[in-house]
Amino acid sequence: MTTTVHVDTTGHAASTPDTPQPYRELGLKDDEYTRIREILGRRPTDAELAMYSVMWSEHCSYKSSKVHLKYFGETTTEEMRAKMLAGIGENAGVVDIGDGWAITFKVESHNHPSYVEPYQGAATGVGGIVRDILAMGARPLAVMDPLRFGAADAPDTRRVLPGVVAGVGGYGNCLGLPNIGGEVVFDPSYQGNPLVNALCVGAMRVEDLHLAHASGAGNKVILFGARTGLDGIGGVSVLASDTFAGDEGGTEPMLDPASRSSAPMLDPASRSSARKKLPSVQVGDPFTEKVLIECCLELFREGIVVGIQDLGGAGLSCATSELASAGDGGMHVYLERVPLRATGMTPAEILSSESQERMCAVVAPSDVDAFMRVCRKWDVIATEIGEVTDGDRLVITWHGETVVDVPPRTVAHEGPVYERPVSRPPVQDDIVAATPDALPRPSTSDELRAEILRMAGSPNLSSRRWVTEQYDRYVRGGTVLAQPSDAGMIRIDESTGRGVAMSCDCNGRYTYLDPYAGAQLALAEAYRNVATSGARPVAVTNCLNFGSPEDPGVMWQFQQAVRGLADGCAELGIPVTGGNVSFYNQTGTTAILPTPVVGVLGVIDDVASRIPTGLGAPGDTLILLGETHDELAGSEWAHVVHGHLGGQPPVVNLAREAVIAAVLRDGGVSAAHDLSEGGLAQALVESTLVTGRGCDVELTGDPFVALFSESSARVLVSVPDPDAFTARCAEAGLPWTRLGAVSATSSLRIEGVGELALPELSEVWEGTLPALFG
Amino acid sequence: MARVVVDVMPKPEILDPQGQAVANALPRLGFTGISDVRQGKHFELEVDDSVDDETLAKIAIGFLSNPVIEDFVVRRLS
Amino acid sequence: MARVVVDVMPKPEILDPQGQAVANALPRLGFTGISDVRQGKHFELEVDDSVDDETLAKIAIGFLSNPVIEDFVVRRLS
Amino acid sequence: MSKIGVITFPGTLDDTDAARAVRYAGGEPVALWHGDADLRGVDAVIVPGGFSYGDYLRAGAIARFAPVMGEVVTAARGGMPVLGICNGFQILCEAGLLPGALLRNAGLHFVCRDQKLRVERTSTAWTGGYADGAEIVIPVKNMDGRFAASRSTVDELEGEGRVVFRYTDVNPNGSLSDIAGISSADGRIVGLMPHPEHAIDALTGPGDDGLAMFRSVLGTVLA
Ligand SMILES: Nc1ncnc2c1ncn2[C@@H]1O[C@H](COP(=O)(O)OP(=O)(O)O)[C@@H](O)[C@H]1O
Ligand SMILES: [Mg+2]
Repeated sequence: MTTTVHVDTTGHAASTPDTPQPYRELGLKDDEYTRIREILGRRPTDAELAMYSVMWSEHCSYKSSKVHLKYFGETTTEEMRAKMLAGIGENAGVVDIGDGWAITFKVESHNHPSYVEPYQGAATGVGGIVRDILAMGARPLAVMDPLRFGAADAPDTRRVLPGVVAGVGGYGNCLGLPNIGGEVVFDPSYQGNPLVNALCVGAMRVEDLHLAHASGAGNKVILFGARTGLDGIGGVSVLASDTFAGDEGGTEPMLDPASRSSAPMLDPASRSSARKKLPSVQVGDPFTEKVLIECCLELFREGIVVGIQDLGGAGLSCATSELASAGDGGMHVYLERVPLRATGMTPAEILSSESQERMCAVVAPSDVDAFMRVCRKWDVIATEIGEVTDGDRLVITWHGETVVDVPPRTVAHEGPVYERPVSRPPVQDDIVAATPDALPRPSTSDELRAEILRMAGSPNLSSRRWVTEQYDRYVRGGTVLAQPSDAGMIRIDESTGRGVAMSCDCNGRYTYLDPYAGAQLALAEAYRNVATSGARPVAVTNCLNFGSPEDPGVMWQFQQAVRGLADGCAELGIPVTGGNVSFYNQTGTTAILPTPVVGVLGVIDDVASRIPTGLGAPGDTLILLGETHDELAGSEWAHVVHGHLGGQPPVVNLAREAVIAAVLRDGGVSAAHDLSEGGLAQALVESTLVTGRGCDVELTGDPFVALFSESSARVLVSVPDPDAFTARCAEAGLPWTRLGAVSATSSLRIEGVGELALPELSEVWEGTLPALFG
Repeated sequence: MARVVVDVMPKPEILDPQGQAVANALPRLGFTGISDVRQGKHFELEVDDSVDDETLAKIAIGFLSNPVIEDFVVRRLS
Repeated sequence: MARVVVDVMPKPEILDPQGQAVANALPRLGFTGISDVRQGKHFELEVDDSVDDETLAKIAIGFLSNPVIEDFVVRRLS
Repeated sequence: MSKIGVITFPGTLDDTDAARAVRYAGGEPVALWHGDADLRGVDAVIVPGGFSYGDYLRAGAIARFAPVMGEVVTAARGGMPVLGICNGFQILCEAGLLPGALLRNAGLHFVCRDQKLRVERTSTAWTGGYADGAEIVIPVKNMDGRFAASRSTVDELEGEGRVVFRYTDVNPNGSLSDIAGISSADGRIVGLMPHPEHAIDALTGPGDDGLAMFRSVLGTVLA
C-alpha cells in the first residue's frame, strides 16, 4: 500500500488557525476544545487533538467522577494509610502485608467491548488489568472476574456469556494465572450492557515497587512488546478521513467517547473507505503477554528499570503523557521509530492505537544494552523511541517534524472536571415504599421444601461450575482456596505460608434500593467472605459500574455509593487503595442496576490455618453467627418467586461484621460459609453439596424468614467444641444460634420442612447453567 | 446436495497471533521465503439445493464469523 | 510473490466436535437444509517465487498439519 | 541427589510446579531452556504443561522443533525417563516419541476439575510407586486433551498394556478408550493429560496422589 501520510505539524497548525477540526466527533465539547487552544496558544495538531480527546474522555480523565472520588481520600485516616505503599492515582494500589511482602491489586471494567465481541473483549480485559499489576513491579499471581449478564434465558445472553467466559479463561489460562473467584449475576438490566470486570492480584518485595514516572534527563524511553497496529483507534480515524461523517452529531451519546467508537457493529460505509472508521475491538495475544511478563520480571530483577507504564486505553498517548507528567522533566518521542504492524499509519493513529501487550519503560542510557539483551532472550521486540529531556514539554516528532508539543500535565492530569448535577430521583420514594411485605410466602412444609429447590436451581444461585470449570485454578501451585469457597486464597511465601485472600461482591438490587447502604452491603459481603476464609481484611478496591453521568439520578446513585463505600471503609478501618469507574452502562435511557463491585483483600499469616468452605466433620455442631430479621426487600427470593424489587435493603452492621471476622480468626471453626443471596436456605444447600455431607437443622422463629431472609452479618460455622466456641462468642458480644449438627448421612434435613437428599439437590443446583449454555 | 466452503479470516488490520506464530516459526524450521502468514477457519458444509446464496451469506456473517473482526468468503463447490 | 492457501481438515474418521456444534446450532437459529459441517483451518501464506511446490508440501505436512489426524490441500492463487 | 530436568518453553506455565513436585519427592530439579541444546547432565526430563508458543497452530506443534527437544528425543531413544504432562504430552506426541495426538476437548471448553484416574500400568519409570489398579485423584486442566489415534494404534497400545492411566467416573474430553496417559513400549517415556504436580499436598491440590509419580522416577534412576 502506498498511502501518503498527511502530517499536521505544530508549525502548520500555528499558521492555519481556522482549519475546522472534528473535535466533536472525537467526543470533545466546545469549551474543552477552546481550553486546548488556550493551553497551546494555537489550534492543536491532528496528533495533539487525538491525544487530548482520548485522555480527556470520561474513561481516562474521570471528569465526572473526580469530585466524588476525592471523598475516598478525605475519609482515609493516617492509620488506614499506614500500610498503604501506593494508593489512588497509581496504576494499582499497593499494601504492605508484612515479612517484606507487598501486594498490589486492582479491578477494571471492559464492559462495552465485551458486548461487541464477547471473547476478545473479555480476553483483553484480563490482559489489561494484568499489565497494570505488572507495571507496579509485581508478579501477577491470580485473577478474578465479576460478571453481569442479562436474563439467563435471553437469546443474547446465550451469545454473550459463553464468549465472555471463554475469553476470560482463554486469556487467563494461557497466561498461567489461576482464577480464584468472581461473580456471575443475571438481571435484565444488563441486557445489551453486560459487565465484564477483571481483577488481578500481584506480589512483590517491598523494595521492588516501581512507580510510573519518567525522571532523569537523558534517560531513554523504550517501547517493548507487541507491534502497534490499527487496533482500537476507532474514533481517531475520523482525523484521517477527508470528509467527516456528521451522522453521529445529533444522537444522544450512550457510551463514553472511549468506547463509543466501538459501537458500530458493522458500518457498511467503512468498508468502502478502506480502513477508516474502524471499530475499536482489540484482539488479545496471551502468549505475547506471558512472555512480556517474564521479560519484565527479569528486567525488574536486574534493577534496570527507572520507570514503567503499561499501554492500555489511549495507548502511547496515555503512556507517554503520564510518564512525562509524573516525572521531573519533559520527554521527546521519535514516533517514526515505533514498530508498526500496518502500513500508512498516521501519527495520530500511532498515538491512539490500543494494540495490546505493550509496555513502555524509562531506562538509564548505560542500561539500555542490558535491557535489550533481556528482551532478545524472551524474543520481545524492544525499541528506543525517545528520551527524557530537561524541559517541561512532551515533544513528539515524526521524521524530524514536530507533531506534538504540549505540557504533559495538561494532557494526563489536568483534564476537565465536571460537577454534574446530582439529584435523588423522585421515583426513589415509590421504590422504597413498595415493600415485599404483602408478597405471598410459602408456609407449609411442602411449600417451603419446594421453594428451597426452586431457589437452588435459579440462575443466580445455581452452581457456577459450568463457568469455573473453564478456568485454571491450579497453575502456579499456590491456590489454597478458589471456587466454591467464599473467598479465593493464594500462598505468597512458601517458606512461611503467608498468603492473601480476596473476594469481590455487589448486589445491584440492594444498591438500586439504597445506593449508600447497597455499597456498604457490597463491602460487607466481600469483607465477610474474606473473613470466612480465616483471613484478616486489610484493603479495598472497587469498580463502579453506573449509567450515564449526564443523568442526575445516576449521579446521585454514584455519589451515594461512593459515600457509603468510603464511610464503610472508614468504619472498618481498611483503605480504598484504587479502583475504576465505568459510566454510560445503559441501553437507551435505562441504566443498569447501579453496580459498585467491591473487592476486599485479606491477609493470613499461614494459609495452613485457612477455614475450608462448607461443613465440618460429622458430629460437628452447626452454629449460625449473627441475627436474622424479616428482611426480604431486594432478596433473591423476591426476585425469583415474585419478580419484585422494592423496599429497604437489609440493615448494614459493619461493627458486627468486624466482630465475626475477629471470632473466626480466633480458630475453633472446622468449616464455614457466609450467608448472602438466598439466605440460610442457600447457605445450607451449598455447604452440603460442596462437602458431600448432610446435616440436621432445627430453625427458630418463622421458618420462612429463617430460611430466606437476607439479613447481613451472618455466617454458618461448624465447630467441634461448641461450648468453648460459644463462650468466646458471648465474650465478643456476638449473637449466635445453635442450628444442629453435621450428619453422616447424605441429606439435608430441616425440622418442620423435610428432607432433601443430596443427589436431588445436586441435580437441581448443578443442572441450570449447563441446560442454558450447553 | 452441494458442498459449500466458507473461509473465515481475521480482517487485515486485526492482529492475528496464530498466523504470526506460524510465520515466526518457519525460519527456525529452515523454511525461508515466506513473508506473511494469516490463519483463519475453513468450514465445509453439506447443503440442500434449497439453500440459496443469501441464506449462506447470513449463516456466514451472523454465525460463522463476527463481522467486527473477521471477513469471510463463501464458495459453492460443484 | 504468490499467495498460497493451505486448508487443513480433520480426517473423516476423526470426530469433529467443532463442526458438529455448528451443525447442531444451525437448526436452532432457523437455518435448515444443512446436513453436515466440518471445521478445519485455513492458512494464507505470502510466498517468494523461489519457494517450490515440494517445499510447500513439506511445510503443510510436517508443520501446518499433523498427518495422524489431519488432511491438507495446498493451492497457489494466481 | 538425582537431577530431574524441567524444560521451559516460551509459554510454559507449570514448570515451577513440576520443579516443586520434584523437590517434594526428594529430587533436584534442574531448569532446562528451550533454546539450549543441552540437558545439563540430568537423569530424567519432565516436559511440563502450559501453552508453549500459545498453542496457536496446534498444541505442541511449534515447541517440538525447539533445540532442547532434539536432545530429549536422542536421550529418550537411549532410555532416559521422560514425562510429558499436558502440553508436555502433546509435545511428545508431536515429536513422535509417543503415538497419537491430542485434540480439542469434545465439549469444546477448557476443562479444569479434580479427576479420578486408574493407574493401569505400574511397570513404567514413572508409575512404579503406585499399586496396580490404584485409583487416584489429580487435577486435569486443558483445552486439547482428547486422545486420538488410528484404531490400529489404539489396539496396539491396549494390546501391549501401554495405556498407563485411564479416566474413571467421567471422561472429561472424549478421549478414545478413556485414555488419560500412555507410555512408550519400554515404559521409560510416559505422557498424560492430568497434572500430578498439582496433587502433591492437600493444601494446594485435591490431595497428594501425584507425588508417587515423581518418587517413582527417582527410584528408577537411582536403581
Ligand atoms: N465468574 C466467576 N469466575 C470465577 N469464580 C466464580 C465466578 N463466579 C462465581 N465464582 C465462584 O463461585 C463460588 C460461588 O459464587 P457466589 O455464590 O457468587 O459466592 P459468594 O456469594 O460467596 O460471593 C465462589 O467461590 C466464587 O468466587
Ligand atoms: Mg460467600
